Amino acid sequence: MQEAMINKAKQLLADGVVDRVIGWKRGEFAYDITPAVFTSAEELDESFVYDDFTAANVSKYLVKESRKDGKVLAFLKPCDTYSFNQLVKEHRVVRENVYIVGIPGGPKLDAEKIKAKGITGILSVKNENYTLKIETVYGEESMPFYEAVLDKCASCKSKKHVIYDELMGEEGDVLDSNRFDMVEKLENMTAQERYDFWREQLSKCIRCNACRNVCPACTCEKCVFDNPDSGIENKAPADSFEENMFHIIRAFHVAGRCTDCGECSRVCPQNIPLHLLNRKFIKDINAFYGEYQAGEDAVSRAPLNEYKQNDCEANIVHERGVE
Amino acid sequence: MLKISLDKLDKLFEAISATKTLYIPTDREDGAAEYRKYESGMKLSSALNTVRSAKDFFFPQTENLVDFKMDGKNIEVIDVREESEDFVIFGVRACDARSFTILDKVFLAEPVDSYYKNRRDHGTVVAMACTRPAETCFCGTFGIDAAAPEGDAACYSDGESLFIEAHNEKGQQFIDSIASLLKDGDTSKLEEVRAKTREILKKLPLAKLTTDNFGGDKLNEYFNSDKWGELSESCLGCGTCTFVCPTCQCYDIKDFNTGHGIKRFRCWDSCMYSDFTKMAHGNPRLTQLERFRQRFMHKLVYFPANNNGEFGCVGCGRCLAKCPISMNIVKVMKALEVK
Amino acid sequence: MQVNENKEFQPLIVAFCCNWCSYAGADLAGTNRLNYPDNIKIIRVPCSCRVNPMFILRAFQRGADGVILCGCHPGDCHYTSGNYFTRRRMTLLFSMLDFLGIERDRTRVEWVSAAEGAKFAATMNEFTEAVKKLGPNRRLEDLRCRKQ
Amino acid sequence: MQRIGVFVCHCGTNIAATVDVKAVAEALGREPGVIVSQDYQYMCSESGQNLVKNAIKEHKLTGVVVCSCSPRMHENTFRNAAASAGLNPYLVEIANIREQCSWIHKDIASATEKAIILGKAAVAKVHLNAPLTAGESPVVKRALVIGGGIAGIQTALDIAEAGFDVDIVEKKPTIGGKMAQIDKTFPTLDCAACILTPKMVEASQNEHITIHSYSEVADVKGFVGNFTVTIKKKARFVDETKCTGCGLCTEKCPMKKVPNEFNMGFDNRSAIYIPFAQAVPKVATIDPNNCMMMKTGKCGVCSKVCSAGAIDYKQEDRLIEQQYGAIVVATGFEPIKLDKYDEFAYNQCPDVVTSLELERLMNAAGPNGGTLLRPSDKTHPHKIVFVQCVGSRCDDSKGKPYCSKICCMYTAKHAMLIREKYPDTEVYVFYIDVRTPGKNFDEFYRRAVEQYNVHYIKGMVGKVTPRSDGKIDVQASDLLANEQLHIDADMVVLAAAIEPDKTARPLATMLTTQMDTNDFFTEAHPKLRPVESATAGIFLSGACQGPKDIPETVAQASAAAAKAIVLLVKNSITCNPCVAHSDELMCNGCSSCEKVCPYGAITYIDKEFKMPDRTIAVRRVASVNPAVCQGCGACTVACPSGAMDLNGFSNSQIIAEVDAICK
Repeated sequence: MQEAMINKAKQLLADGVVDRVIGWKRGEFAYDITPAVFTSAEELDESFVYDDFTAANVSKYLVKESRKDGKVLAFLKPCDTYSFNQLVKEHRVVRENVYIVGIPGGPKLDAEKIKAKGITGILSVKNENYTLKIETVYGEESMPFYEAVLDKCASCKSKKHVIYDELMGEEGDVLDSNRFDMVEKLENMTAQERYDFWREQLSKCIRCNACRNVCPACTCEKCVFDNPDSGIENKAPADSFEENMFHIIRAFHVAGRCTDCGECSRVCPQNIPLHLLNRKFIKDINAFYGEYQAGEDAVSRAPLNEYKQNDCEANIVHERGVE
Repeated sequence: MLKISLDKLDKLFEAISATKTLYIPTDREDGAAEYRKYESGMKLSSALNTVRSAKDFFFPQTENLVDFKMDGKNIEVIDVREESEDFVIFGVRACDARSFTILDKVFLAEPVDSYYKNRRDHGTVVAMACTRPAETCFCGTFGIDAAAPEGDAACYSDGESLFIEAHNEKGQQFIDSIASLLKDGDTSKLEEVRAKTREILKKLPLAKLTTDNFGGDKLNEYFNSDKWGELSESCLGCGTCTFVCPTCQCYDIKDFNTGHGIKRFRCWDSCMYSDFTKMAHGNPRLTQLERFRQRFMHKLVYFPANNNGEFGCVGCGRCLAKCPISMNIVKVMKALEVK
Repeated sequence: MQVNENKEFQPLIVAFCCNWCSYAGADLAGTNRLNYPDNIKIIRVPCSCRVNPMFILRAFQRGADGVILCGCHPGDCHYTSGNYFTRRRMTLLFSMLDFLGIERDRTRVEWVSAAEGAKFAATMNEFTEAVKKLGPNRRLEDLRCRKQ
Repeated sequence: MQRIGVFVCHCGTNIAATVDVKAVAEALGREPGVIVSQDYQYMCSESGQNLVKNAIKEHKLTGVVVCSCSPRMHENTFRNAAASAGLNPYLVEIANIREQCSWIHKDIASATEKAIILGKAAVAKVHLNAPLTAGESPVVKRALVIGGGIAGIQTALDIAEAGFDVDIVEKKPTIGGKMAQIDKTFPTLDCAACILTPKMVEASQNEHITIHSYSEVADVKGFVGNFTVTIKKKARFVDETKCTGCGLCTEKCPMKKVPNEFNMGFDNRSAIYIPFAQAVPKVATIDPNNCMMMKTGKCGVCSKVCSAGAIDYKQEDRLIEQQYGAIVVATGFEPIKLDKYDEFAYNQCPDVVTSLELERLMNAAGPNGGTLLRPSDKTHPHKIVFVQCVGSRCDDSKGKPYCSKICCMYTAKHAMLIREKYPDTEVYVFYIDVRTPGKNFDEFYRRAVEQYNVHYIKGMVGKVTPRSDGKIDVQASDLLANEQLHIDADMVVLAAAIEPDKTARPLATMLTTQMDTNDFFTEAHPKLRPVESATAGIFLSGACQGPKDIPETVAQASAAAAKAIVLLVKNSITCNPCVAHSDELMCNGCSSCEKVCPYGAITYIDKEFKMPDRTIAVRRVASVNPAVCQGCGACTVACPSGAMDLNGFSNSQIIAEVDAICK
């Protein structure tokens, strides 16, 4: 796939269809891949990579990239196309300045999961028939591929590209995913258990803002948490309240807009399952207002920007589930 | 050297915690390690390192500086400083142990930061030698020997026993306090383990990385490098690298209005943030490129320029593992390097 | 939040009331001398849709034990549709607070018209009792704001 | 530095009896920024206002907090006072310590404590108030009257008289409303049609009045001075402009078995019909549910006989859009349905009728040409029982809790008219109370009792049972004599309660006006603003606001007209400056705010900006039209970045209030 993508990019550059290419660049190790912009065939040959570790969603970079002169080629995985579509809907990207090539997605791998197996000193990782052969300074190791898959890929919602100019490989389908299982599990706990669960998780937060800054729905010119005039500006989780507030408000601000790309949890240095907050909103929206997946199209109204006269009342929360 | 059998670690921890608050790295449910206050039954993590560094003990993420109590039109200033309790941080790796030397240069230089000093005076750092360094480790680049860590005291494991030696008076006091549990031991096997560790260190992918081409005199070579644009292009501007870093020391001072007063506190700042060093006149670093450059120039050029050549990095590798887009000081050094 | 060993727990409750219906309903309750507890402190907003979730969190941070939001009945909004948006926003917000283990009875939305002084008073009596039962808000308070 | 003045009102004893006003003034005087804090007997009085004005001048105040009654009561009073003393009126905040404090609490200590907290919240808010200047918005010099009964007609005539164009929208094919169906009026017993129809004609002939009959209001947008209303002109299948009202079509129409609504179904009309002789507009209407041509495509008689060529079977509903400066609601009333009153046998016995049905039975244009006959066998009734308060003053779910107000008088009228015309007919009236407040009303009632010997019996009718011999057994109790009665009546007349027209509720939603629990429109103030709704530019006329008789209705109709005229004579009106505004530097241009704006007040523009990173960028940003924005604040919450804020109720102001309350 990587070869084909490099060739595609070279050709589009050569034909003058695009001026730049946004993709992924090889790092020091097998897994430390950085999103990057390429402008020449040489650069592409030298370091363009697309493999089991190229998980980063590059759609958010297009907010800036699409405002520059010329056209940029973006390789988007199915999940990335949802994010991009949502950005189109919210007028955050200039659609005409982006040439989208849809590429097959994951499942992508999580280096942290390999390390969690006690495998360290990783020199290279090879996927041989869904067994990972890992070369380390301490010798050869192996583990099943699926045990190292990123959480976000393990509960993939769709293999379908919802927006593209060109597609490489075959079009997939929206999947019947298990993505709400964990949300449901939490819903079935008691309030005290849920409280304890989230306190344990959110107390780990170091407010590095990685979740927010990677989120393709968080593209505000100035975030309320950085704005001293907003009344909730907050640089550090100085009290457990602030840990809660940051994540509640952030989830609320992306409610109905979150494309469930899973980047927030992927990048969290403290492994907080932040996507569960977003999924909770998605699940609620589906249950209360009908099935809705942000990013699926670029025209429909976001659930919080519309209403029905017979919407359920807020006390539905009081009436269901476990207290 | 004095030693204690590894299967008696519990007893050791009980003994330390009987007189002082003890912090040890333990494994969290999600597999990551973090320092926690020792309680009976807690197990020492076997992980190479914690997600958050040990700097938190001396320079916590948030810290109250002073309170202002307000009642109507009256304001009363309350000094909230209290003498810190004595505490021991056990199991600090060589990289983090060195980080305190770097932080000391910032906080203990005149004017002395009394909040930091208070904690530093009362804390004893018991380091732990590494035996299984990872690919992200490059402490050797900064002259740190992972098999012989600094700190007030250091521990070494040969697989059976834990050897302990003091590096200074504070370390000696620590050892004296647990002397009844220790006995003299043979270090021949330990030397074998250390030699093996040093072999591994040499084989690490970043073993050849040097600081030869960086230092306080390299301002002109690197400040205007055309590489910064490319390097900072994908930076998200989050604070992960700075917050997991054991040597990042920038902080912001803020006022929190409690409704009945003001709590003036400081909290970690990050040069990656758009409001970093923002002043009344505005912000001196308006672009992510400038802020990104600040971080690496600080560690590789400005810090050595002001601190006798000491670099502001200890090669712990946390930023290599944790950066959401895998941009880090190693990539920067390799890209910038002018030989 | 006030706790006195001799007295029962007196919750602090913030009520956001829309200017056109619920605030007028509260006024009517007053005009008709319908008692409700002094725990309730009303903040006037033009429409229930003006209430940002951050106001509600702010109240909890600062020691409120309950927050109630009152607006015109659905269909009767002075601004046509404001309360419909309120309903969706608050449903989701409350569900999220519940998901985080915050006691669900600390938050409520009620529709009270300008003519429903009696309903206003009854609602406030009832809500105060419900919050009293829960005791002080501990899960969503900011310790720094607690009164010394 | 703020210089805030606090003024605490005693409101006589209304506040001072429960709140220690001196303690409140003292406590608030200690708040940061407060430099003067005073209390006074009646702050709204002239001398109270002078106190405020003088303090503003003397202390150079930058903000004023008045702790008094509800801001809904006197906010404007104090704003005006501030303005006259040179302080921007929007630098005034009210702490409601009467309706929301002194009147609901009994314990002085806790009420005082609460008043202080409410005062502190107002002080905290006023610290952040910004001076606001109201903009102006033009007034469209045209009024809409919804409903063409006597209320709507009178309102329209008065507005037209003042020289403004006015449109009447009437859902029925003719204007006239309920009054057109009434036979005689109380207490003068003059003929309703004789006084109504000239007004109908006057309306139709007035050059300023346009009548949209057989039409409904489909949509209302906009705001005071500038409403855009969509009117649905229902297809009547007759070209109004061509029809001469000759009535030939109604004579020739073969389908003549349609119950005649105007005569309450006591006789029939044709499928193409003119409701009554004096209808305005006098234009035929085809009832498509009964027209052979419409149902089967076979017939077309009316089309053939119409020399004017006015019949158009293909006519469709038509939407017209019109701008108005003011809207008057005159949607009137309906008698309630009596389906739930089995005890009165209304559904079982044709000789049990409602009062409105009796009007038609007695009317010269009615089914029997003015002779009162039993509907069942067309015989002359010798004993008639009237039952009062059917569905009025009910505490159960069947009826209405209120008094329908007009029944006592019209029943006296009916009784009197019957006794006058048919002296051999005995009339009994069962009542709970007889209510006759009104000019010449009690005299009128006494005439019925004394002069016409109507049998008024205080008591309830328990059961009405039709008997096989055609008589109706009325079982009742006489409360004064304390005995059970059985009357074998020939007819029973039920004074059914009246309720607002069913179309009023959806209309209120479109107009964003409030209704009470009975669906009567709520006036802006029950005493001082009885003909205005709380929504600016919407006025109330007639029984849509509450039960009324004809003179009251006409009086209110003229009052509503006067209020509408007051608005229409202005070239522009002052806008509410408490509107939303967007901080362009923070705006993402995401369109969330626009999606939730009910007024379409938000548009987007592409604008060039110097960005924080020194680049120049063209960004899409929201822009609020302050003349269109009504200040609900929906956009402020939809905006994730907080770029959108609301004047007068800003994020920081509300947060300051929250903080002060939770302190």
